[in-house]
Amino acid sequence: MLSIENLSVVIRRRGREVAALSNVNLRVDAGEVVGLVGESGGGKSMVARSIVGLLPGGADATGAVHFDGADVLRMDDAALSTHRGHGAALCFQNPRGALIATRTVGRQLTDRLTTHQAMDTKRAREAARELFEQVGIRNPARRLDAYPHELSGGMAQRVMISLATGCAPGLLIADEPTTGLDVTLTREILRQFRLAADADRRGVLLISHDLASIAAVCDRVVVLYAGTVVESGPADQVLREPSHPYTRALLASVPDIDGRPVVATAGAMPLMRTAPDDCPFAPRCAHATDTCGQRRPPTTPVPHGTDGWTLACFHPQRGPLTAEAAAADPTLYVTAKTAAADPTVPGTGAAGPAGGTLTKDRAAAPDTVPAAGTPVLAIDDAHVVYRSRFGRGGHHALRGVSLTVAAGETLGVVGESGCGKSTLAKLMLGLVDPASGSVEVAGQRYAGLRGRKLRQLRTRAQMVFQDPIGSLSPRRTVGDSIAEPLRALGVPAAERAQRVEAVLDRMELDRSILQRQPHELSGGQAQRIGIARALVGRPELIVFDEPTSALDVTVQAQILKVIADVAADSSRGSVFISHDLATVRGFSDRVVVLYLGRVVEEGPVDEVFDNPKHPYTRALLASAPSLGTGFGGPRVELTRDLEEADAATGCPLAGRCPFVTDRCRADDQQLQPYGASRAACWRVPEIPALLKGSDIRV
Amino acid sequence: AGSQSGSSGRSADPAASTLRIAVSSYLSSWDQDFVGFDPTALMLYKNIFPYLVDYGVTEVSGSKILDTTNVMPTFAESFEPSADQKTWTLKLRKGVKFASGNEMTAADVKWSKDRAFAAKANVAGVYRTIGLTEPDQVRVVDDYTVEFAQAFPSALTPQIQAISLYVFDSVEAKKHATAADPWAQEWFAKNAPTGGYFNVTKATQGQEIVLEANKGYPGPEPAQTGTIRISVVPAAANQRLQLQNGDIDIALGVSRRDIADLKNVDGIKVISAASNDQVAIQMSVTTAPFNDVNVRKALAHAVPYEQIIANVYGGDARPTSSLVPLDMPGYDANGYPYKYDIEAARAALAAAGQTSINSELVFATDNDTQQQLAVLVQSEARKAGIELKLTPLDPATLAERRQQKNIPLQITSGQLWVNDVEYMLATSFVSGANLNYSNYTNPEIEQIYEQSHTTVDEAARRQLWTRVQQILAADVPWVIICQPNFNLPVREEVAGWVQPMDGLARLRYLTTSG
Amino acid sequence: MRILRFVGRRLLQLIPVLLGVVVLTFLLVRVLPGDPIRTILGPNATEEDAAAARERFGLDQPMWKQFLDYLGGLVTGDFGTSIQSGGSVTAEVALRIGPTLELVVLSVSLALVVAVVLGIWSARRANRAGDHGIRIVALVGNSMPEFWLGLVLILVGYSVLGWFPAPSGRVDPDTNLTPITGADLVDAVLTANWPAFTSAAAHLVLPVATLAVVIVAPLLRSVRASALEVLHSEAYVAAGAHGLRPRTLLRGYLTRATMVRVPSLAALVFGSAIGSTVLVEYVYSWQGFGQWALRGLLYRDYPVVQASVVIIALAYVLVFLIADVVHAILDPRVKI
Amino acid sequence: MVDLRAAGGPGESADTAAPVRGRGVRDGRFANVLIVVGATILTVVTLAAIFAPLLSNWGPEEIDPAASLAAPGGSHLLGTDSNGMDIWSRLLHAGRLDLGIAVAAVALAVVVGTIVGLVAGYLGGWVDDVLMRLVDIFQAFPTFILALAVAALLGNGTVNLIITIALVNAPAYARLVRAEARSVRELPFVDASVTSGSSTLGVLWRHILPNSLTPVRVIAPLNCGWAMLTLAGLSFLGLGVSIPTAEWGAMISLGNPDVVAGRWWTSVPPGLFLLVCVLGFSLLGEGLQERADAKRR
Ligand SMILES: Nc1ncnc2c1ncn2[C@@H]1O[C@H](COP(=O)(O)OP(=O)(O)OP(=O)(O)O)[C@@H](O)[C@H]1O
Ligand SMILES: Nc1ncnc2c1ncn2[C@@H]1O[C@H](COP(=O)(O)OP(=O)(O)OP(=O)(O)O)[C@@H](O)[C@H]1O
Ligand SMILES: [Mg+2]
Ligand SMILES: [Mg+2]
Repeated sequence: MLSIENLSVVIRRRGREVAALSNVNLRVDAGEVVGLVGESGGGKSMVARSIVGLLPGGADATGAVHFDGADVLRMDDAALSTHRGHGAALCFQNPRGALIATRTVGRQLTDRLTTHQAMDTKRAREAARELFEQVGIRNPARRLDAYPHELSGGMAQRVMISLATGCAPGLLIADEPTTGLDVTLTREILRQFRLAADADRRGVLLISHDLASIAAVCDRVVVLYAGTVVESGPADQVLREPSHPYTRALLASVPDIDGRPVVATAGAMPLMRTAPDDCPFAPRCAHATDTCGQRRPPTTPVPHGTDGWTLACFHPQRGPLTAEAAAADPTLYVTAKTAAADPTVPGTGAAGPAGGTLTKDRAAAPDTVPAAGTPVLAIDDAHVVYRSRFGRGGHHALRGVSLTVAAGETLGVVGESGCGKSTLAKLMLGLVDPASGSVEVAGQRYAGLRGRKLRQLRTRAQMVFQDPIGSLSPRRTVGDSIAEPLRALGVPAAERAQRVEAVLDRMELDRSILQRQPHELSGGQAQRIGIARALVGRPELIVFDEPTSALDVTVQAQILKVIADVAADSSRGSVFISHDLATVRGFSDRVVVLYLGRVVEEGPVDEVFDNPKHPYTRALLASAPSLGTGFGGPRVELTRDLEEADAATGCPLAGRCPFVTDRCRADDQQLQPYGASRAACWRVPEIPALLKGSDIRV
Repeated sequence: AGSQSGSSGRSADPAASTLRIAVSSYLSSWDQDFVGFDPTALMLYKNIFPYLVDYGVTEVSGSKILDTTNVMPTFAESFEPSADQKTWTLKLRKGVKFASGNEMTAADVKWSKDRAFAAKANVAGVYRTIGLTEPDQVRVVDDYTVEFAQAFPSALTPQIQAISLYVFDSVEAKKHATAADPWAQEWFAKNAPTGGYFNVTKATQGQEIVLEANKGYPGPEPAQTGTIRISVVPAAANQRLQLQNGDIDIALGVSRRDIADLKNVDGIKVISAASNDQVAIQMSVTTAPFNDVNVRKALAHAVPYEQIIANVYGGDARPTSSLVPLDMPGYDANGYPYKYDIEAARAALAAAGQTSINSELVFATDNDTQQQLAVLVQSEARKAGIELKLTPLDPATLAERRQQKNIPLQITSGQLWVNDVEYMLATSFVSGANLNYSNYTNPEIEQIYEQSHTTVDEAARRQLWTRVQQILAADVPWVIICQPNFNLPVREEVAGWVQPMDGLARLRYLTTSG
Repeated sequence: MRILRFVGRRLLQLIPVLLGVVVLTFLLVRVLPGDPIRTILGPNATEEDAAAARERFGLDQPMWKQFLDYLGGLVTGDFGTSIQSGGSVTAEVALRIGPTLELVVLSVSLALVVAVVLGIWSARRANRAGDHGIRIVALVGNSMPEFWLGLVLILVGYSVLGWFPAPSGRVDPDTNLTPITGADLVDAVLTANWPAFTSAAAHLVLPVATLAVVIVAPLLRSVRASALEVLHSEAYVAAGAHGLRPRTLLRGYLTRATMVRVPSLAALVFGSAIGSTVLVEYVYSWQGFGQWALRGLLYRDYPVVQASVVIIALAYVLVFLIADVVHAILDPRVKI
Repeated sequence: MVDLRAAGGPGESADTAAPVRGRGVRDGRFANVLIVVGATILTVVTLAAIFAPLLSNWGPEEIDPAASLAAPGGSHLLGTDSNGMDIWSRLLHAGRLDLGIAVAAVALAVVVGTIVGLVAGYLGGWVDDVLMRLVDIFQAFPTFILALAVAALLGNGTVNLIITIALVNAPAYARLVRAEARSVRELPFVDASVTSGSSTLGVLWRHILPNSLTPVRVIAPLNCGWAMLTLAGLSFLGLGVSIPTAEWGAMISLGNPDVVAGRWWTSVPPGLFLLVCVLGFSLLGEGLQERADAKRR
């Protein structure tokens, strides 16, 4: 149905040119789900835009995009307007942003229906209701009159899908449909696409930077790197035994809940100014030879592969990418020479950290003031309420959280979006005051402290933020930002400079970076700066709040490596917050599972991951995407989306839990010890039995 | 490109004709006793209040002017003094009606005078000069006769009564009086009085007033035009445009500069007449540095009189050499021996022991002419070492500062309501006089003033006035700049204009033949 | 219902603001230099006369008593007695506010319509000659002093071309329009007086044009910018990518989303337009609120100044309230 | 090679959904043109004002006794006004006062407004409530009326006019900065600074302030233009700079009636100067605004 042939797109802007796509070939057939993967900037969206003829200004496209025989690039206005939507319909990356805020979602859908399916308004409304129902929106009739802002992220994505399918397209294109959604929701949304292919015989092009998550639903995958197709083939084969070194690096950078080590590849994807005439991955590739730097590898069938499996590499690799193999794979280490050649990321490039496996090695501990085991953080029965400005009440973000972190220990915190993770982080840093309960850092409480004392205590705990660039003041230089905690501590200028340089060295950053402004940094660099700032004042506690979720996969792996180093210091405690269970598993000692502001399970990392007690933990683990074996035990799936569950009294999970009983709805649940860990569920002992008998999977 | 509405509504019959007049502002109030001191209001009062006596008209060098020496009964039948000149008897005509249909009687006169005394403003103030201070002094003799018993005889009585003897419809007024408001102020603030030469038939706040000739006026010289529309046009340029386009017949608020231009415009004529309007700079003799007579003389020599007449007034003003107006009986050309002469100015300043002085020259904010004059004075005075800061003041601040008597120099312009030196002394040169912004006092002048009350003989009065002018020439309380001529641009069809000595147009003489 | 509650709450919030305005004007007026009493007494008045007059207007009372009296009056809608005219200020306000509101509302409406139509037109042709032209013209209009522009328009429209009636009032008096609201067009419609309607409309053209020209630029800029924002928003591109018809896109997607930001700006512009009326009314002999307030200020007519400021402040905050409500209606995201 | 613009594909015909087509690029260019033209106008006017004595052979307040309302030509390049003062010289000299007052007033307003807005926005709570109610009160005063009242109160000195215009404008800045500060306050780098142990003042000064000024930078030039118009309006009503000081608004209002008489030179040139100068500010502001918008998109 769709066949892209030799498509190249060059975007010309004053002062710069970007070769967004170079000789891309791709096809999608009816009833087939094709995954398009690769790092940010790889050109995935550009492919999607080309298909619907929506290239940005200054773009020149060559090649052809054949759709049902016609070339989209050469369509006239009329043809194009029927092609858009009816031929190929795009689901946008940020569903809420892609819905017009001032029109009800129902009308936005009926607009599509009346345009492409020639329905009258009444019929269209009826059809809209059905479509909503199809994509799994509860209470569709009511939702038709909702405005986009009234929808949760998952709901908005469902609406977006219904809008796209409402155009009755031959081809459905989904650009990162699950980015920003919770693991539990991701599976559900992806299933919708599979459904569209199977039931309606539509072609589906699924775009994602995250291979693991889309692996399950794809028939074929295409891997893009710097605007070129580096590998494409049947999904199961490409993912199991990737042949291109980039595909392998990509897969190895992603943490997996089965605990296999993450492998970091230095450098970042280059921004192409012209179509490459060599292998664009060569500078980062350990297998690269002179040929790679001289000629662009042609697209050839994989020698050992099946039909339709092609790659563009002079040095195809073989063998499965199992955990052990990956760890042992020497190809994934990078040389200093090649990293330096990378023009886009000078900081990381020049002093590029050698890639390496991430493991918990508690080696060097430079400053060992408190002995390991001393609690650096103690939170006792803390409640946090965000008061609304006028009305009574407010949002109860944390409800009775207790935990401690000892020096030398790393505590992992996991939970769905909105469960209160960031609030917990702020609580630890004294940025929010608990409504009741207490927070102690290094033996001192924030409560009651004022002025200078409070400021000094604050420097004892530091945080690394989710948004690396946003956490640096846009109008201050990097040097200013790093030195800020020292300035606050009253450290004299000379010593300040010295300590800043020391910490820069530790982050493997070049001195020249000190004079830069945040917007001149790459995400990876900015996050290193963020970590440097947190470290420079030698705090007792460092809190990482989703430090890698805004980063690209391969950069993420590099940062994780840095964090693992930092967390290994026995002099301080670390808290690592993430919605991604796999990442937490990488280097936490203990894990806390948060749900709606409560701790539902807590225990040593391996115990929690391998032998989850609480149904919620179990559900989280079950839905986490995995390229490896994944979660081994019996799976639990939650019955509803988070937004629809209510937690008035009793167990907060009662609304979504498949094992719910009346007692769960009535009684509050306290953490109780079950083996090595503790869980807030009275039915824990019964669950294995419940799981054995029935098929809980929906 | 006149608009059509301009030519409609006119006919050959003068009584049915319509005259359109533009003024700069709407009147502040209809109540002459209590409030309303703006030119528009005063002008309207003259035409809509029944004034029992008023000036006659005389012709001077081709133009008709109000004759302040001839005060004659209008609504009244007669107004005569007793032999000792202390008691004046007013006899009313019978059958004179207000718009309400009520007849004008002695009771109305009494009520109106009681009200004036109660108001303690306006009339009460001027009556003091002729020895009327208590309501009791006004007595009703019978329904058509009223006596005014003055404390002393005064030569000014006819003139003072000419500007004060207006009457309210007391029967109507009492209907609107309340215990809290015994003089029906609220009613009269909003409702025009009736019974004058014209009755107000329509008044749109801020916009337009329509006057209709009072057919029941019993006296001489009834209104010549049936309807007069008075529209409010604040911008002078706008008035000029409308006059040119024939949308108005008379523009009362056109600037001097425009008038000069309008002389040459087709369809428009400029009525011009000499006037006793005086423009002067009053120097506060109690405020430094002008408390020194030499400094006053210095400024008097530093003012470019001729240049002002030429530039500011376009040559349309008369130079004068006395503080007494040119056309006032008793004028003496030796009353002001100062000419523009920078050297003399410097010398005078030196005589005061100074080489340079600083002061402030105050004038009215919205008065272009004064502003222009001030600029010229400033520029020349600087050459003599007198540095003047120009301070335009809005009406309220000006009034306040005048009250506080702390304005060193101020430009004044205006014309005395009574064309007599005694009145001038009373208002301008005796201690505490209201227009005496110079705070000027001179014992001899005080004495002459006292003497003048009882001096009725014309020649003897002349002698007194000559002496007054000698004293003023020596003391120089004012810099007298000039006497600008009166100018009024009208459409060619307009005739009958009578030059008012008090600056308040008498509309009843006007005709239009459009 | 929600809107009503919102309006109610906002009205409550207005009370402290208005009270502040009341107090501030009361004080401001009294610290202004100048004596209102002297302006009405005439030159012959003595100190006793002045004292009597002062007593008449209650100005002899201690300040706090004056304020309480004033406040008491306000509560009953009584603004006191004008010192200049001796009449009830409330009655004068009633007379003056209509014409000015008519002028301002028409100008702002005209400016709004022009801004929305041209702004969207301009945004859709962003960076072409037409777009540039419109923006520059609007800026030039915005850069002109209103009194200057007014005079030029009179010169051209009345004097040279003779298309418009003399700038001396608001309606031809011969049409005998019965004033009801003071807004002549409205009155003409209410009394079915069509000649008056025509005349009032003809009188309105130039002043409305003057004001509109002066205020249209910021509105136009804002409409254009938000239309551009919408045009470039992912949402709009998405709608286009789904092949929706141009008409649907323009009406359902572009226009409404563009309008979202207009109300609050329109309210601001309304405020500056009220200020500009002082000048425009002068030039066009438009005896409205602005002229009245200005005169009150020049003569220190305390009750008039107080009333005019409070009324304009009230109008202003009400307009902002209306803008907020309209905004809330246009933009479902607004929490009210 | 297919140029998509030529193919009309994603280009916008007048009525199709208009996907982007090279807008961002040319957008910036026109913004630059606006900025350059605006800045040039302002530079020229400023230079003319600075070097006014060299460019004119009459003093700005010097009276030519022989030539009141003289037509342009001869010894008076642009003629004289009714006072016999040289229009050209006054025009140039007036620039000093007009620009000076406008810029100084706006600067003062920015400083005051920014301080109030910053404190209110960052501290929040009752401080915010009190300050913002005050701002509300000031804003509820109609700007021009407030200007009139303050001008009447303070009198018409240059400094007083600056204070007047600043006072009228400051509330808008307070509001603007407050809104910005409130959103900046929520950004992560502020938390980062607080956890670094910085004092409140330090956070305000180093982080909130510099990041809250973007809208101010854009509005200020527009506001300068507006300030000049306000000044002219005040002068027109006799509340501005007092005669004989050269000021465009006062010149316009002095010469205004002459236009009707065909003596255009007394009021048209100052009108044009004012217009061009305000336009200069407007263009600059519009350009900056457009740039800021483009950045935001
Ligand atoms: N409007 C544009 N103007 C200029 N360059 C662009 C534009 N859109 C994309 N590019 C460039 O084209 C290249 C490919 O971008 P594209 O958005 O297709 O990447 P992507 O794989 O979708 O990335 P992401 O995962 O971040 O969405 C990038 O290098 C980007 O810088
Ligand atoms: N400043 C605030 N005011 C009011 N409510 C807030 C505020 N900050 C957070 N919340 C609410 O508190 C809850 C917990 O928020 P928090 O940011 O801690 O969640 P999170 O687990 O970090 O989510 P995410 O994964 O999306 O970052 C959410 O429902 C959020 O809407
Ligand atoms: Mg993308
Ligand atoms: Mg968070």
